[in-house]
Amino acid sequence: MRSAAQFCASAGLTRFRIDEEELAIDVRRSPRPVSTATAVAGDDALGSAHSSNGAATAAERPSTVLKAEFVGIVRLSRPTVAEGTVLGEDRELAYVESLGIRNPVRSGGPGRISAVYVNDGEPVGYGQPLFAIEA
Amino acid sequence: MRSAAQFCASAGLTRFRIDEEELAIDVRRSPRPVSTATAVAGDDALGSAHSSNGAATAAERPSTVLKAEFVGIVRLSRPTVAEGTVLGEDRELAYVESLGIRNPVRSGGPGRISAVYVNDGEPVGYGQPLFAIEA
Amino acid sequence: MFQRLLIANRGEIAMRVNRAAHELGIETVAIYSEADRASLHVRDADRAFCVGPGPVARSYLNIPNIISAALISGADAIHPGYGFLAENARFAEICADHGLTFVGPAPETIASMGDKATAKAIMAAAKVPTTPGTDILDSVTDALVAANRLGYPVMLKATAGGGGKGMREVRTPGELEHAFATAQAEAEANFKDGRLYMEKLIERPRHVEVQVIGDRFGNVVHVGERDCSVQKPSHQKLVEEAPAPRLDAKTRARLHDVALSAARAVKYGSAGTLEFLVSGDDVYFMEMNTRIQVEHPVTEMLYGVDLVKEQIRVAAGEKLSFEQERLVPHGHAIECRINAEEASNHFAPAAGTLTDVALPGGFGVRVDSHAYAGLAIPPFYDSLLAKIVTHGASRIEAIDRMDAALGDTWIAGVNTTVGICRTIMRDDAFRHGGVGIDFLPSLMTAAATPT
Amino acid sequence: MFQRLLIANRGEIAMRVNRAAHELGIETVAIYSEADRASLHVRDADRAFCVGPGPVARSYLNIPNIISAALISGADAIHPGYGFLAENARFAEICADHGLTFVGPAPETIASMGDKATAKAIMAAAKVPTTPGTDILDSVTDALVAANRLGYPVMLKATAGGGGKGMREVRTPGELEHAFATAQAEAEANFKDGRLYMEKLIERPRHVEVQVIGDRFGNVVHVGERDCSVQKPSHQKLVEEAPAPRLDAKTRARLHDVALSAARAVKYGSAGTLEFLVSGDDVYFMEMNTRIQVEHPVTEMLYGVDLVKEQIRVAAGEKLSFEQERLVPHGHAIECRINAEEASNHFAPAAGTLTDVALPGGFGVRVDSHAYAGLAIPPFYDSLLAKIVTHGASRIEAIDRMDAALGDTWIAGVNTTVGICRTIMRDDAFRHGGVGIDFLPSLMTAAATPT
Repeated sequence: MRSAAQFCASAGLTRFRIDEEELAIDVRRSPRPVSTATAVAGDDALGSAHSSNGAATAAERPSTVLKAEFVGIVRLSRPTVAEGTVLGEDRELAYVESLGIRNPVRSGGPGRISAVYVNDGEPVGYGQPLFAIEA
Repeated sequence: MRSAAQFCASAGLTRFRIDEEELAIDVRRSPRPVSTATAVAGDDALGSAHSSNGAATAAERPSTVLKAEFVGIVRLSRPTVAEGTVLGEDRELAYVESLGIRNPVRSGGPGRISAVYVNDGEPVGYGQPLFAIEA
Repeated sequence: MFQRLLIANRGEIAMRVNRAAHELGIETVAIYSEADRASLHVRDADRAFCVGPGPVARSYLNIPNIISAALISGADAIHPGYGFLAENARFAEICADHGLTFVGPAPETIASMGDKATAKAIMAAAKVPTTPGTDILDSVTDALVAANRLGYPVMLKATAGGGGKGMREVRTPGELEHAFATAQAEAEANFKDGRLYMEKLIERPRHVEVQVIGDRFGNVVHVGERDCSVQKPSHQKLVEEAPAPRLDAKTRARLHDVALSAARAVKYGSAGTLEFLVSGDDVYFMEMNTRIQVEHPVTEMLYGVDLVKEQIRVAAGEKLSFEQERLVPHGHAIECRINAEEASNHFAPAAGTLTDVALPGGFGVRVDSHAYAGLAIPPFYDSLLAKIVTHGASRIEAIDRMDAALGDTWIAGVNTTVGICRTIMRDDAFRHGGVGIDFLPSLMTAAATPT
Repeated sequence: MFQRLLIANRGEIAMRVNRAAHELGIETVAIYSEADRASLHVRDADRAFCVGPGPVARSYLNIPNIISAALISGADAIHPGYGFLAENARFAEICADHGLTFVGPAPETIASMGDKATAKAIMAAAKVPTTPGTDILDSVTDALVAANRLGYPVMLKATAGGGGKGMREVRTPGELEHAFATAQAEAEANFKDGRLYMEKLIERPRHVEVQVIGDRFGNVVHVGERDCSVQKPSHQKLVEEAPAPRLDAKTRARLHDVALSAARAVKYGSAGTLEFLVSGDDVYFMEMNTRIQVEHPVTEMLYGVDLVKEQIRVAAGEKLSFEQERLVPHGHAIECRINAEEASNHFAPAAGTLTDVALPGGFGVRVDSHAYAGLAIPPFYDSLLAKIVTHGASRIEAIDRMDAALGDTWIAGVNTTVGICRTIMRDDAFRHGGVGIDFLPSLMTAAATPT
């Protein structure tokens, strides 16, 4: 269990959950995973499996990265946001279509879109960054 | 050729010579190779092929390491020197017996024996440290 | 043939399947957990999707994300490897529901073979010898009656079990009540199914299994047996070899025949393995694994056939490419599992980062591995790092080749089973051949006892 | 059998010999230069001696230190590998003078085969077909007369030559004078022997060689041929395969027969190779290599025999362990040489440190390599990093397996030949089979030309 936690920390994960066998443990490095100030350089698993990530420098900025929670096709919601779009309140930015189900991606509150990482209709994997929002 | 020199420098070698084909180049990092202030941790190729060497720290001490120039059996010359032995002048400390030939190992001048790395009758490889002498 | 195959697994078996697919001209789609981002199986594939965080329940068992990855990447088939979803009948059905070919047998076959009691009943009907035993036991009282009938020692087993979980050896009536309660609790916790049955305990048997492969036209062949008697105290295999040493020709032929009958009885149309306990001339069916197994390379080296390629071919609706008569074993093959484990500490999994990796190559040596220098071993998965397989003209040559190859295996950063495997290769009883499943536990006990 | 073997080489071939020795229960002694301190061949051996600094003349060619290392470590034999001292007759004699068995043929055989003119004369006497040519040429005038007799184009060659040095192609009388002078100077510089001879140039031939092995009792067998026509513009081999594709049965049989006659003519008592040029039905003896060759694994995979183990056995005075009739090829085998080279820049050697290494494994794949992540490649030695060999039931299966295996080969830190080898595996002419030695140079020219 401790090795799991160490691995999680060293891998830079913000949250993981083990619910196998007799254990059911949920570890988080921040109480609100969606709005955690985690910077992710992009889903670069294929292209640069060995590259060190740039989390240290980017983590200074108070920006939240919204990531895909499902594997599917991302569809940007209308009106489409872009870099610089200011949101007055929580709204749906996109949804991830997975096995015919629309899984909404919401801003979680007001803010300014500082990055859009995906294009409409793009396939996305779990944890893939979709948007960055500055509070 | 440059790559050879770079390799040589990165490997911490004090001297190397290329005399193949049309080239005959002899590179030295010090004019007197025998008395070069080179510290060597021991012939550890078998035990710790991956260990980084401690040359940087040990190189500060003004000590000369006499190394085997031949593969053979080292024979300590009489009177046998030990750590602390003070030499008034150049003398033979040992010889390396190789294919029946005695290859003398001389102190190269006066000094104090600061280390004896080998035992009498021990097989030694090329470049294996035999004695350290402080001026 | 398939156009694009999603490989629903990780590590060496994902790489093994990826290679077979590429040789067949099939594009590959890997899946990976966040913990496996830097894994070689991700690099080797044409495309890869992260399907969840490290823990298996959320990634490699995450059926919706896996199916979605297959659909959005245009895959037409899914290979489950071994473990994870490989023997999950429901997953096989879901694949079919989404128009994806599951590379494995029919869901019903997986389901019936996955339930040990059902499997045993089917095999008994096909005249495959099974261990004397019972149906599901309703109570401890039932169990006591059954044990008296079978004669002690007996074994309590979980009907949904596997990997030694929910299993208890019972040597006297006095032990039965406690064993029943703990086995039931363990089965409930592990499989959400506390049902138990009982079998006569075959003492110090050998574990011998037979590889079969069939197509969807009713053709089925056996590809000989493997001896997997060298098992850890947890009953996990550590060393496997083929042919089984010191097995008389009649017993060997009987095993092959029985396995073929069994495979035909279930109209088996994929690669699979029938596991038997062998005690003297007696053979007892244990279970059928409806997947490719960890130790399949032993058979591949012995027979010179590519089982994974063939498994994909038959899943794609092709006929078996070889007939029984053309399958001829040559020499001897041995596999050692190199696990990130501390052998001297009950094979406890070892965590860490591989700092130095050099695996053996050369004549008669095959390596299947996802290890490389720099790999951080996630704590979520099984501890297999590499399979080293050697082939020799004789069994002793294969053993000596393995011993030499293990001597040229350099893995730093974690403890591994290289040392214990080397000890086994040099052990007189092992070299003599024909050891039982008690061999390795005894060896470990002897090693732990100061002399 | 020997008690202790000194291996007078480095890298993958030192590891190959080390493994064979260990399988035979022989202790091993490695030698290494200061530049190779961290090499795997040093780790794998039971004991190791540094014999000099990086440059070969002072380490791997340092005969006194090598012999001394053998004597002080109690070795009773020396295996020279390939290159370095492997075909140095004087070294073989010195070994004998010190009571050390040289694992190779008799010094006289090495000497006579090492001198191309002598070798050719011996072969001609044994009725082995040789390229029409001349004795040593005393002058340009001699050369002009000879070229007129043989007919252009012709090839000037250094009698002490090898590796393409001291060789010049001459297509017209006008080119001859300059070619003679430069070839002579090159031969003088490289071999301290400027003597030249001339041969008729066989245009676009295939390079096909035959593996032989004999013992000291006069038994000698051939182990089939290898096609090594895929050569760099420098005439260094890059891809080798067996059997030679699209070679008619009669020519193949003739090659085998001729090789056996040649080996018998020199009472050959070790592993060796006879190289031929093949042009249509014509075969011409080129030279005999009196050592194990880089590409020997191709033959080992095809025939399932361990040539290095057998070479050690016969050197120890044992009889050949197999007869000609028992040597049966199975399927097809291909080797790709993975060199630290920049293919697009005339295969210039690439220096650097390997930062990431993952070599392919799996079914039908053999790897011989001393590469590991962290290895700094010394600039003093040849650029071979790994040999990847695949076996398949058919030639196309072996090629597809190689293509897939190369796709799973990850080497970072230096440029390698993985890419060009993959291009070759996918080339139509190569896949068709039977290309000549002009194949790769043409392919490189085509690739360098913008379309």
